[in-house]
Amino acid sequence: MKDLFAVIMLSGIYGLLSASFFVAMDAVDVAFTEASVGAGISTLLMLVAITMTGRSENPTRHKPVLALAVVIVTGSLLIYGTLDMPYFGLAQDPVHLHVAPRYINDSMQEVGVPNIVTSVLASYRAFDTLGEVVVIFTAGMGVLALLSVVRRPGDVARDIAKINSLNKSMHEEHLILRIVVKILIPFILLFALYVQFHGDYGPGGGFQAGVIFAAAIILYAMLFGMSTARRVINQSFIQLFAAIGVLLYGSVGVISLLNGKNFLDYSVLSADPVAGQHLGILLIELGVGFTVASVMVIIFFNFAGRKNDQQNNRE
Amino acid sequence: MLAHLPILQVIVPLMAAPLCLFLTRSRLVWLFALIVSGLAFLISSLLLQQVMASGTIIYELGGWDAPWGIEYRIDQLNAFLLLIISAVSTVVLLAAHTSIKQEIPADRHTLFYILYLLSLAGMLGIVATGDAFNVFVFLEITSLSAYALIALGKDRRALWASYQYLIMGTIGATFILIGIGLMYQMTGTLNMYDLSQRLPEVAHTRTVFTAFAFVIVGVCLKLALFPLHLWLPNAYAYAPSIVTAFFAATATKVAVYLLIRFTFSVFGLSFSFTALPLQMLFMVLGLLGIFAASFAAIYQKNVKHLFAYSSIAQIGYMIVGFSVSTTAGLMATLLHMFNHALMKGALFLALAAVVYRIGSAQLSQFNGLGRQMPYTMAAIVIGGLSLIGVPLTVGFVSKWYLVLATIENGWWPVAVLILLGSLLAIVYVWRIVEAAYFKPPLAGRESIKEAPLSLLIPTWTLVIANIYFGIDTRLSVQVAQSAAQSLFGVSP
Amino acid sequence: MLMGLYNYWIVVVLMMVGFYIVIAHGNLIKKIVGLSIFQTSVFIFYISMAKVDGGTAPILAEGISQYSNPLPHVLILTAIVVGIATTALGLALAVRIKEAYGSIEEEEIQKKDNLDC
Amino acid sequence: MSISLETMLQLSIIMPVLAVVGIVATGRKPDLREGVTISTSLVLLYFVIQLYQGLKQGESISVHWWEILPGLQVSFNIEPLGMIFALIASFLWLITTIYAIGYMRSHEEKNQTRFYACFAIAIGCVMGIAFAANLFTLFIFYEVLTLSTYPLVTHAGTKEAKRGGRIYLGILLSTSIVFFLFAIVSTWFVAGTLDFTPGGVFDSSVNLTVAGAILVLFIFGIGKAAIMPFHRWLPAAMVAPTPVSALLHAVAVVKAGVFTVLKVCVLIFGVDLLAVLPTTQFLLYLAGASVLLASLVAMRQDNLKARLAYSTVSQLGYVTIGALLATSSGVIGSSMHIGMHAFGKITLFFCAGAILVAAHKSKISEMRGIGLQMPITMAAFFIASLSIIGVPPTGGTWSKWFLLMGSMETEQWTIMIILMLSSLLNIAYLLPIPLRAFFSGKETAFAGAGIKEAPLPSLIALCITTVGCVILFVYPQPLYELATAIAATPGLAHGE
Amino acid sequence: MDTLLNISSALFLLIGSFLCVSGGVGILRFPDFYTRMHAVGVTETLATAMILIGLMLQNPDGLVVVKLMIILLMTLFISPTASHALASAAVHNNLMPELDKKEDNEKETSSNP
Repeated sequence: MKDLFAVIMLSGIYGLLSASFFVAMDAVDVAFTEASVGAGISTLLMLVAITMTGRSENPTRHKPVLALAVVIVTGSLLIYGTLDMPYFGLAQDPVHLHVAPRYINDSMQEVGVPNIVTSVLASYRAFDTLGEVVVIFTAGMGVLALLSVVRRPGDVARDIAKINSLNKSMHEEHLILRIVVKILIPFILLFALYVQFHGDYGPGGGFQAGVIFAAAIILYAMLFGMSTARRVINQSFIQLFAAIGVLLYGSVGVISLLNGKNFLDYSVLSADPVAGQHLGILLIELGVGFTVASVMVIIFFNFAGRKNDQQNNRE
Repeated sequence: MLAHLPILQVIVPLMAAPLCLFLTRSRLVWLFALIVSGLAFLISSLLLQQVMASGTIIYELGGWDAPWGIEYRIDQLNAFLLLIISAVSTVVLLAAHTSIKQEIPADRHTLFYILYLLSLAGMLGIVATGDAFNVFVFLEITSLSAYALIALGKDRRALWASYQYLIMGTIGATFILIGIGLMYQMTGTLNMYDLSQRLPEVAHTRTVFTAFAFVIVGVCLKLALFPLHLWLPNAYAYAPSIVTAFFAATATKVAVYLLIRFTFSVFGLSFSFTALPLQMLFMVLGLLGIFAASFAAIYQKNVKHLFAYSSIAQIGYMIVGFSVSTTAGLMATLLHMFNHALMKGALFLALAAVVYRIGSAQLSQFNGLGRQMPYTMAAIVIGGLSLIGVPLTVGFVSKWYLVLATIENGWWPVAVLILLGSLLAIVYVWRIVEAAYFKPPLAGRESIKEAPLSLLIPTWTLVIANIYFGIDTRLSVQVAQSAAQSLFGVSP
Repeated sequence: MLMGLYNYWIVVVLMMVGFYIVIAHGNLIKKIVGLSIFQTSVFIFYISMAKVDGGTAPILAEGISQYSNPLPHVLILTAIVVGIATTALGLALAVRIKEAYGSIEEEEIQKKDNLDC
Repeated sequence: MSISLETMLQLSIIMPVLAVVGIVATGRKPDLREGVTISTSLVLLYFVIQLYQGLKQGESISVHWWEILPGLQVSFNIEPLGMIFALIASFLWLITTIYAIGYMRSHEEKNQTRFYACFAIAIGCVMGIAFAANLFTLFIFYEVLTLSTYPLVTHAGTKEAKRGGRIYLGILLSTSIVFFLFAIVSTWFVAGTLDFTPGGVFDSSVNLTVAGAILVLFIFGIGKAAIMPFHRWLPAAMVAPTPVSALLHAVAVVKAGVFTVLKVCVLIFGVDLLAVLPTTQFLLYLAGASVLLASLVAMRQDNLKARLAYSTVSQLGYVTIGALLATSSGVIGSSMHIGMHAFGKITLFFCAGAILVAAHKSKISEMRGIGLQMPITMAAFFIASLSIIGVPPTGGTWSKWFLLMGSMETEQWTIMIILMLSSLLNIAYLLPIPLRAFFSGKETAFAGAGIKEAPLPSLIALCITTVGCVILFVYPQPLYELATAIAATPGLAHGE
Repeated sequence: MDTLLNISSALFLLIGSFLCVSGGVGILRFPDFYTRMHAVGVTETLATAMILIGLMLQNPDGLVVVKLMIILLMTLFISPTASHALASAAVHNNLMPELDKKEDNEKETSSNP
């Protein structure tokens, strides 16, 4: 597979297949995320990356025997490990007997959210999700640190000039796409909000919503050009928005701290503990949604911005 | 507020990172980061006092009890590590403002501080948490911010070093994830304490054996133990000096902590040392690490490379101490973690001062620095002496306990090898001393003057700490002793 | 016996494929693709651990008694996000390396490095 | 004054180090700086004499500073062996400072402040070693001594100075880390304590092979005692200016090494355990070999300072032999030899320095007939070499006497032969220099033209130490009493 | 009543799956890019529509039908645009369809014997 474009397309398909595999294994939330993140965003980012780093891969001359050996050794150790594993799908595996039953049986009384995954994600192991939001935030900051282009004062003027010239040429070329996208984007945003607030009852939640929201913006940026997109979504605001998401999540925890309970204990948020859990989950899902959406947008804008910068330097 | 110290320890730097985005000028961000790090240091010292007074502190997050929710379990070992990390980070931050002016473009300064605080929060999170999966999440936070920080280096090779570190680090983290998954599959729980209760029943199964192997290999990759250390020298050499100073003194220590936590607290002493021939394996790898890395350090042209290789050698010492697997051996490792953090912190900060003035860390540029930058070179000499293990320095204390532990265990040939290892340290430290004090300054270098005070003060605080804790070892020895005994289940 | 562990062997094969790509191939982008395959296979391992025969998705609904285990799903949600974060950072690095070295092949970068130092 | 002896003991260690601050502060004005050094050395000498009086009245003075590691304190106490070493060191520090003033001024040496500062630190460490109550404290000051003398050895800052310094530090640090530290840790592990206890610290049940191995580690570990395989640092340190080599040979470094060997043998092993250890015999022959070989090499050296260096290596062998003979007279002989050799060798070095400053000659072959121009120096040289050889009018005789008695008591005939033979060799490489200087033929008359005597302060120092050699013969009682006091410790019940 | 619904939904599902299969075979068998894209186009629009209608008929009441209706509407919007984008991208990268080549070389052979 010398052509990287094909490799990336296949990895996208692989992501989608694994998403469908997750659906078959009753992991609907994970399937949703894998589809939107694994198949969607990662393929998109890789495509943007190869536009800058070239599509072809020169052939490897030597046959890496050592690598094969290491892989076979690790593989055989893993196979050796699987021999004593509990069989697939049996109800009385230790996994289902120890911690899980409480989640399944009591989460309705304690947290009051039908989707157990969201209740575990947002309440029982809320700290993990905080860690995860921070991981996303770190990735955003990392990409910013690596790829952000110095915004010289003249840029804004150059953007406006570009919009008029670019608009005409882009217009006829992507006429149909632009029209359809103009119709579609509101629905995508609406769907993102639906996913955001539907997390309690069905598959969904902050991550998926954030990614879909970002997908809408990225679609707009791709079709209407980076300069218009940058004027619509102001870069520094998006960075603050990412920070606000993390801070929102953290402040929910701090509030419960101030009210005497442990960190991230929502029962304190309102009179009745279960209602408190609802409110808490809603707020942190919102925080997660903010951060994920803005970080995905930051990452895409920086990648694409870097490409424009390279072109300007070349002109 | 005192009851919430364990979580505040991690949350304060974690929440501070996004807040930095709201501040505009980089000096303001620096002050803010410094205050936050100082606060973290204050919290960790309070925590240490609490732990030494009242034993292990347990803190349930979200109010859910242990195996269901995530809990923080702080005992002497954690508190000791928390103290080291936050102390070193505060001192390194002191020097950050002036040093990054030279090495990082101006518009990236705020991002530097954000990533720095995130990696600090990540490390504190790894050390404080009592939940296996939480370790993986915070490990990722630290590693991601580490990749980005290293890539901020001026030299283009920093990018390549950071990329290699990313690949090796992600493989390591995924190995740990596989290990945790296998453990979860056999026991059904993710909480470390709960795991240690439930693992013995299934300890004989092959899956738990594989889980143990994967976790150990994953941690050793993060630890840069001898065969898996290839990413460390380049990553430390080409990263900005402040980043190297911070990571050299803390990152590897956190990985050693993980190794100790998994082998002693999670898998239990009996399982860890019978399942794999861990004792022999680590002893051999440790010694190999000491000699190979020290030899490599002798032939380095770049001083940062030199000290990076010497870090790998020092990690070899810790692993040999660990392989002795007696209370004394573990105490020697914990002590060496503390001492090595001080040593390397001081040395790399002094290097940051040199790079600030000369712009490069090549040994050939060091000629005649003895007279031009007397205080910086004095700091490097004292740091080097404590690396060798001369009395009245902190290195001597850990060398003393290391040799004592190996002799007590009857491994006197290992003790001899350890001492021979520190001979090699003399050679590569003296290469620097001779270059600095005996060779005349290079042609265009006459006008070099001493490093600015803002770099000298942090360097010298660590140097004085190097000497002070070499003399008054009550704090480090006492805490290390009680931590080692509590891990061995011996009532202190 | 065979059918019980069939799932995990597939996961192991996928893992090793991803691992091989990361080690053997020199192209930086291909390494990242290999890394993401390696991580996705770990996710499949966790999820296949959580499945219970006859159980449905862990969303409480009346009339359904048997649910799959929700905990691995939560872990994998986090792991996916971590995977994408690493991929994004890896790609950013690859782009910067292309700008700095002019190529994203390991041998060429290594050659240019040896020239430098 | 009412200062208690304990504070005096502490002050004697801290004071030289404080003097460093004074020296550095007055770095600009040489006279003031020299004044500070001399005054501190005078006060130090006064303290040491007071402590000596205290010891004579039988008071036991000991001080604990603080506990570095659980079970290991930094503590000091006064005992006879330490007292000898402290007396010599403090007295000779005064003399060497006087000499250095003359030498440094006339030789216009640069960065003299660093010289005096490091010198003061070295003396502080020597005091620390002398009064150390346990092996741990001794090891600390032993290492600091090595490090503080390194800038002195590489004073000139030239390429040879660097190479000399590299050998100097390489050997001293590596032997001390690999062998000495290893020995200390194993003693701490086997015996459980590191305190110097008369009669030895090992209980009788210790198995001999381990104790023997530890003894070998100690002897090799103490690189400063310049035993044969690890002696090369001494000639390599000749690159330093003469007052430094005087310090190295007679006052501090070498004496510290030999003093440690003696202290370890007497107070860690205890003489009776020493006698029965399997490795003592082998080490005795090793010391004997180093005595003989060093003297042979000394004969061939044309450079005066190199010759004196090798002679020091052989003289140190004497003390080690005395220690390892494991009899009371052996111990007395070696402890007295420390004193005798100190005075003799320092005078020789002063003369070498004076010749270098006045006549700018360092080769022995060029020194024919120099006695006519520099009568006092060469006379001093003659008396001092007599003391080294061990001829009656000088103090050296006593120590040789007791060493011979010791070797006879333990029927170590080979050692006795070695001692006699090496005295002969001493004569061979020392006496020709003064003789040729005074009674050489006429052909050297023109060579000495224009050479006048060495500068006055050097001359004064020279004469004092020469007189010292003679006094030690006439009135050796204080040294002898201290030496017997060491020997009288219970371990040596069967001695005389 | 529900048997009729079952039969019709089964019927629709069968047709939808048949179209999918034919689309799949089409991709493998067709010679060049554009014809393959046509095969994909078929499955994209028609097959999914059929399957969705079949699903709707499974349980005609309730929220599910509305959701399926929205999905149907979306696919009808998105898939033609997608195939259009694909085609225009192919043309943009000057990948000429197979057909014209055959006529051209006949013209060439006839114009210059």
